[in-house]
Amino acid sequence: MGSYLPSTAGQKRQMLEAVGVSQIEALYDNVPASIRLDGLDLAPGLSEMEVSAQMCALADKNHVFHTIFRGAGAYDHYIPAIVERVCNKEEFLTAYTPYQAEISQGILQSIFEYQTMICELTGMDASNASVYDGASAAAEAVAMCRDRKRNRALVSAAAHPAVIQTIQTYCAGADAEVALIPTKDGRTDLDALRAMLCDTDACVYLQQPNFYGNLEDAEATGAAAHEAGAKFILGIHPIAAAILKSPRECGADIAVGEGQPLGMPLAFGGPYLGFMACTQALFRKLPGRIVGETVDAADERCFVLTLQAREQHIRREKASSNICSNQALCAMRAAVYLAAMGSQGLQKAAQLSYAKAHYLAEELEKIGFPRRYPGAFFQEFVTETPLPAEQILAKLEAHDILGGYPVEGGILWCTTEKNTKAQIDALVGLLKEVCA
Amino acid sequence: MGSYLPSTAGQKRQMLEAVGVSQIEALYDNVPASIRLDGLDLAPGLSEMEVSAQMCALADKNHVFHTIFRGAGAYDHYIPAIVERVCNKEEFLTAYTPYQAEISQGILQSIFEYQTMICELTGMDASNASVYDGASAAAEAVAMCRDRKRNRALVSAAAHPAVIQTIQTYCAGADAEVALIPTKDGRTDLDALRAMLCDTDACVYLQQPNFYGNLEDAEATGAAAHEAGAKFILGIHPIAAAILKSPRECGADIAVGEGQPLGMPLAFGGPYLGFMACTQALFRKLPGRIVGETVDAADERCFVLTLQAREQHIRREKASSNICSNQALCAMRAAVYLAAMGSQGLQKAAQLSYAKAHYLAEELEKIGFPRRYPGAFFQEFVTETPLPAEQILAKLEAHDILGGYPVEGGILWCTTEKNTKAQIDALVGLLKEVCA
Amino acid sequence: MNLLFEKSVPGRACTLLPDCDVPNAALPEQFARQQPLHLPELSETDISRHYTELSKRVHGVNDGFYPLGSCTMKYNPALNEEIAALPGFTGIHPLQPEYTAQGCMEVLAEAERILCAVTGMEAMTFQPAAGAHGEFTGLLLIKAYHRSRGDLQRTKILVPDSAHGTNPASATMTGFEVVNVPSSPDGCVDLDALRKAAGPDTAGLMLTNPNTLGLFDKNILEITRIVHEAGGLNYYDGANLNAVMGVARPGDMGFDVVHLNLHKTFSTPHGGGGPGSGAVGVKDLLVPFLPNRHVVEKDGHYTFEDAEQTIGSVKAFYGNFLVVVRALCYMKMLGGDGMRDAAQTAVLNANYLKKLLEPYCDAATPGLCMHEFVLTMEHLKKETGVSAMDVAKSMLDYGMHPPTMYFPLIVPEALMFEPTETESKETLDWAAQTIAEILERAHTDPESLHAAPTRTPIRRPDEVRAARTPKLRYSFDA
Amino acid sequence: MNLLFEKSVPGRACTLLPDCDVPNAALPEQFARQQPLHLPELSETDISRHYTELSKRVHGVNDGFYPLGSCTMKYNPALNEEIAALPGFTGIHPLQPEYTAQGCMEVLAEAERILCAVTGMEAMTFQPAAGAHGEFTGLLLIKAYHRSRGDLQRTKILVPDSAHGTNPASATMTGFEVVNVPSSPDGCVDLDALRKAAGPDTAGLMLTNPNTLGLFDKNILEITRIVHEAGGLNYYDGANLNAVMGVARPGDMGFDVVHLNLHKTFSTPHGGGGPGSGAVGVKDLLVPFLPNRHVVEKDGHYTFEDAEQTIGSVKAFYGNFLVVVRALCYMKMLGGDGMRDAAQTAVLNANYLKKLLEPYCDAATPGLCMHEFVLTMEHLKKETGVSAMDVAKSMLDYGMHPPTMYFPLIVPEALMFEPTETESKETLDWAAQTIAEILERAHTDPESLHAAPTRTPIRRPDEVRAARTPKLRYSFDA
Repeated sequence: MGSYLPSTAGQKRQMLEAVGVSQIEALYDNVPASIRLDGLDLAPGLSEMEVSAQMCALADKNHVFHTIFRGAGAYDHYIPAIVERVCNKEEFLTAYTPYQAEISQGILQSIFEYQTMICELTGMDASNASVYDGASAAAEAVAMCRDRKRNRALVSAAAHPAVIQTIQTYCAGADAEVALIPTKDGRTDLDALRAMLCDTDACVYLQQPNFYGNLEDAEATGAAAHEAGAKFILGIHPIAAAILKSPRECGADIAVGEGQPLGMPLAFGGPYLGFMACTQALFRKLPGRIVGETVDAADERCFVLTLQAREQHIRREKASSNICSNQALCAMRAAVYLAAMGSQGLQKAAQLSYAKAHYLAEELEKIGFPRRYPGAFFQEFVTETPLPAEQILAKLEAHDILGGYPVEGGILWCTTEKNTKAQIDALVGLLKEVCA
Repeated sequence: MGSYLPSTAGQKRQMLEAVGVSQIEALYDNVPASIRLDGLDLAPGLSEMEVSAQMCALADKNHVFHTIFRGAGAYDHYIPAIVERVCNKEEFLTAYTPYQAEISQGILQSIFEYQTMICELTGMDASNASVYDGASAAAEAVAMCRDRKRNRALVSAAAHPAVIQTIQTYCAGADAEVALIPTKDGRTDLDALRAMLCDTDACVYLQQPNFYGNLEDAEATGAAAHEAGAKFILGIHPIAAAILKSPRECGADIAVGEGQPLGMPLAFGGPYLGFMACTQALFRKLPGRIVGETVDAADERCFVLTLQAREQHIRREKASSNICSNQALCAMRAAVYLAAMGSQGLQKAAQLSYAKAHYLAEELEKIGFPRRYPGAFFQEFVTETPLPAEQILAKLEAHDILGGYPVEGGILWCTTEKNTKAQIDALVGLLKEVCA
Repeated sequence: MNLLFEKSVPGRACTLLPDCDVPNAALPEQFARQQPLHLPELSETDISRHYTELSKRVHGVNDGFYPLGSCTMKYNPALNEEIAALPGFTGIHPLQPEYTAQGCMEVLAEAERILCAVTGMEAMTFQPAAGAHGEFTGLLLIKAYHRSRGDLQRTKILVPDSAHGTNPASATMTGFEVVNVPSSPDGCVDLDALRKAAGPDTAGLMLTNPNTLGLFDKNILEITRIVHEAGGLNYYDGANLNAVMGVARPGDMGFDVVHLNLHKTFSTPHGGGGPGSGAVGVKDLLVPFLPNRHVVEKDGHYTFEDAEQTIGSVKAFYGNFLVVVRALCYMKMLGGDGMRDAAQTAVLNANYLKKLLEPYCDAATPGLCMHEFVLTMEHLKKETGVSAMDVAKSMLDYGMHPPTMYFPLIVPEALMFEPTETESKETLDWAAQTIAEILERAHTDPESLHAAPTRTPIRRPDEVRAARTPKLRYSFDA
Repeated sequence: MNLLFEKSVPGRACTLLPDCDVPNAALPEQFARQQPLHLPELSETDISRHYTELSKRVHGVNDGFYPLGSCTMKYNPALNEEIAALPGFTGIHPLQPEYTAQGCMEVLAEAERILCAVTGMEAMTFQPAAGAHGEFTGLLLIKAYHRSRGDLQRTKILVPDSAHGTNPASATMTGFEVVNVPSSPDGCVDLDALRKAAGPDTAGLMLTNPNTLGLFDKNILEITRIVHEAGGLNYYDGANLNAVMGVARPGDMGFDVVHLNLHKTFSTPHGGGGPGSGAVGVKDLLVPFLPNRHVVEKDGHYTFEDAEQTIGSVKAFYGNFLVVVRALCYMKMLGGDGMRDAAQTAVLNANYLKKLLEPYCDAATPGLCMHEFVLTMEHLKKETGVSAMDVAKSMLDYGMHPPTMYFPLIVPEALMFEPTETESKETLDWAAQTIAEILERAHTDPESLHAAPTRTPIRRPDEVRAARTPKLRYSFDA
């Protein structure tokens, strides 16, 4: 019964008459009779009240954990209230790609501001308007580096598994090769990388911090790649980037990452945000929408979609990417988030996440959960467990805590600025109890 | 630590210098030293993240019942999604009273539309822009009727207790008398009323449906009031009004009511909405803001606050009411609600609420919960209970059902369109079990 | 633009409610409505676009500078709205069992505790829905107090002539007689006049401090002492608390009862004219008379209690609860120091803006001010014919909300500015420059000010016509 | 207007995060950032006003008519947004245990069930984030299918010349060679050309039906048969499904794989360019290759499973989940009949608008259309010098979003209108009249159209300059 149709039966009759057909079905004359439907095998429509009740019941079937110590690609960072408020504005929500610059300055300027912030975060020269998520950003970055001579991508096995899978899938599509760089002690094995690199390698992809939360020697990795004539792609965590060496400082040609921590809710995996930035030398190869500054007929500064000659609607089969719709509203969320945090705030979020992880690691060490890998880490780390991980995690779940993510040989714990000392102490107390 | 201050320390210094004082405390020279505070005995400010967590924890200490069979002045009607969406627009939220008509047409027009809808619902000629709630609306209506000769208000004892209390409080303030019209079988005793009425009575206040959900003989009550030269005020439920005789049809001089059912959440009692409408003869006595149509300097239709000569900022001690801030945003909610429902939708909400109450009453009768009062009722009714009400209600609460409101001699049940047959059947099944 | 009713199309509708799933029941004919009901018939698209269009014909705090004096149009934090929308607050029935609504009750208790600390009061009620409602409640308390002591002769309320119109109106509503107390030339209460007015018939004094000229009355302790010595009580109109919160407390100034505008001082949005919250705080002596359903804590459990000699209800239930939720968010953010900071910055902003404007026009009072100040266009009008109204209307063309016009009544051609603390120096600089330009234009091109505004959705409305031939609703017959 | 960076004031900040409550830990120097980080320093007021101002420089569906061809700018229901904001959806970690996320998984399963019924497909994946992403995924499936059969010679994808640019680009990304198939004069696929192109090297055909001229290809069954007989698979670009949902199914037309734009056909908002959802449906033969983490129901319990020969991941996790939530709301509202109604009304609206406009200009194809139609300004341009661009830009001055310009490429000076079903007759009448006036003005005052728009926040931008001297970020040095 639900409907968003303004037309009344009477108006439809008037319109049919104006069109010159007697009934609405006649508009479908071109549809072969053999495939015209009698109706769909679906329940009848419902009223808004019923749909609301059904959908709320579905939401209620999920459990929202009170406390979260799990990251592994999706992070429970604090989302300032202003982010939701701004991005809920219907003007932003219900517009499409800003093709008509004259009535789209709001979106164009917000993307230009986003691009600037991503450049600042990464230290790069140019950013696009966003791609689907961090994993597809990594895959698109690999595609940017390939040419006829260099067709293989070397990807750190310590990157997020979904990122690796996505790069593999994209490369398989393009009949390009992917080789995994093995890990050693939870980090990319630099010696192995150096041994693998050859002159048909297009790029090296490294994630910093890596999937296990460990900090990599990104500069050395980049240097190795460049020595072999390959490009260096660095995948980063955008909040960690506030205090970690920037991709620029690490020598990256392309920086990519998952923008979810910048104000996007966990939302069962999406919508998230893929950000991509690169050096001046590469910007014409960036896929997706890009906003540029120009002036209007009155010589006032304004913004437009630009460099469209790269894109599919112009180049068609010669385009290097097919992306058009992206994650514009998520990019706006990120921009509002970064504007609200400012440099100090973002550094604080990073520093708090870091300090809390180190406090947790220390406390866990004391009760028999030693760290599995040595060396520096950021907000995530793997510990061994005195009992099977599943058993431990189930106990935590019963106390409304989503514990770390079970990985081979242990648990991958994560903290953000949201995890208070009280929460951490409670977690440790509970674990102690479980394992006693 | 929290702050919404844009000024930086450096800017404050510049401004102090411009003002010509050396430190900010010097601006308070007029404040006697003896009462200047050293500081407040309060916890230090918090970050947004901490406040958010604390406030969410408070919200979590409340229980949101899955199913509600309680009304008694606050009704769980369905709120269309468009209501929240529209009324959350920051332009509406962050503006104040539309004193400057040139930049306030949005609010002025929306109030004009609201006034029109209230006139339609009540059948009256004029409505104000809202007052605080249904109870204060009733009290203000009584004040409209009083003059030197007629100083007593007769109020049905079957009205909502809070309405009666509020009328009493307002009248006590004005040194005016209130007399309660006794009830008989859950309805206002018309014979008693006729016997009470005298020529110093200003008005008769009746509620339809009354507190027990029963339908009153409003026309006869109005006729009795008028016969004695008193005004007739009818308090109505705005959704019931879609199918019940309008106040106009009942002969009312003033119609008032609690607008909460028109799109306002239960919200622990507020903000709600008091609506007031009256006949042409009385509109200059209406308290509060009123919006009127006029034209601007270019002869275009526009809207302004009008009839301000009635108001306190002009008349000061001669004003009959002091109201200025009202419930404007709630009035907008009501207008959006009524626009979304339309006449058909509102009648459906009323009819569904009515039918479900009658089904529930019938089913309850079958299991030993007979109705306490005979005759017609709307969406609420009182039943007797085979066990003490508290015992029954506690059992329902354990099943996430908020049962009816305990009143003398039984329970006051309520249904709205949200109560499905399945919910009603489950309730009845549970009660049967409890009382078995 | 068209009205909803003019956009209505017969038969158009949103599909909101399901069909009936229980046996139908027919309303007896004698109760059934015959009168037609004209509500607009619209699709959701229509409604959404209508209000989107309306939203573009409104100026809110989020749209720009809004120095509307006496209204404290400070920024409304996004967090407040997020929290007030939590189902754990919006979904609670006011009459559900107390044990299932402890969070709501704690909100009221916690807000009371903080506001008592801020005002120096003993207890607070949130039942009043707005400032004027709070005044009414406060005066009822004063009345009840005197009555309870058998002191029935106290029939007069003293009100300074600079007071908001609500003060005398509230006094009248409460059955008191209003005695106007003049201001002395410096804008403060004339102490001699006050001494003369105060006496055995004095029920109380209503005072706004800082007053509507933006001045903190330096004789405040003397004022409240005079009234107390006459046996009256002192009522503090908290409309201007934003100037002094954290700096000085009405309780310490000698006030016995105070109302606060949570929607002003405590950052909850004004909503186009409400809902507000006019919380009323009282000292010990008035506690026994508080409105009913006052939250009380016992061993960490909250209950509603009625005061012994309660004045009753001024509305149903417990007040505009969600407004209190927002205010509590704000107070938790700021804490004691933050409130003081906010007040001091509000005062600094007002003084700074006043300083910037003084070269171009006359202030009603010289020297320092509190959180607001009043300019007078009296000379300007004499010289150029340009009125305070013309200046205000010209400001509309620059995307700025004008100050309060023609108030307080004791200042001719008054413009009352309250910039609030959430405005930046940049905004104040811009505003001052803009106003200076307007004032200059008053001399060079007064006509353009008479004709202003020209860039707004409508031009100046004909208010006289509106009042003389009232059209208060859309007519379906026309 | 100024940029956030230009509004930034050193030292200004929002107070969002608490201080550290655990022992501090220092990041080893060798990992520490040295490069400065310029993020704007702003108060919440600044941010709120900035984006409020930006929001007034945007035209969304809620602001008015938006007949952007091929983009299906239908109304976005308020309920969708309310539901997608429920903490029970937004607060769920993608890697939390399945037993704690059954509601999310049921959303995916239920949406899959309904969309399979609508399209005539067997299974559906929601991993792709947009239409183009869906195309890429669909072609990967086709590729995997042929590979799994050892059929390695199939390297070509047939694409009609009226196709969206994404089709050939997607084919290239997937390692295929693109073979363009011309249209016949009636705007449909040239069957002879298709027969010639199809062969043992054909991996598949990508077709949009109705096509970008707004025509349902009457030979659709023959087309898909030709491809099947050549051993290829048929890919349905669902961009235009809104014309036929509930009326005919891609599965019944002979398609093996289809992508849907949930943000177009199923009413989820476009968000200024995303996020979307490019759900991909497949027939049995492609099920073994679906992207990983496909939801499967067993005895009322939902689990994620990887297909045997999965193509892997096209992005992390399960797709733009909250977009699927919105689409499911919409589908539950409409039900089967409602979807058919929506499609039929969309087609009716397009035909009606076309009929109203035909007296004033040339349609690219005569007669009936589906949900969209294309006008050509070729004659107008020859006669008056006024281009499709000029006409489009003139529409901006009337608060109307222009149609898609210069697409499809096979029509010179094309303007492609898609009014959608959520527009009323009143709006269509108004739009037609407005466009008629513009077209008339093209003859009487062509200059005014070249100069348009004039009432928008900016005038026509210099796009050449933007591309020649790219300024892609704000420069802090400037």
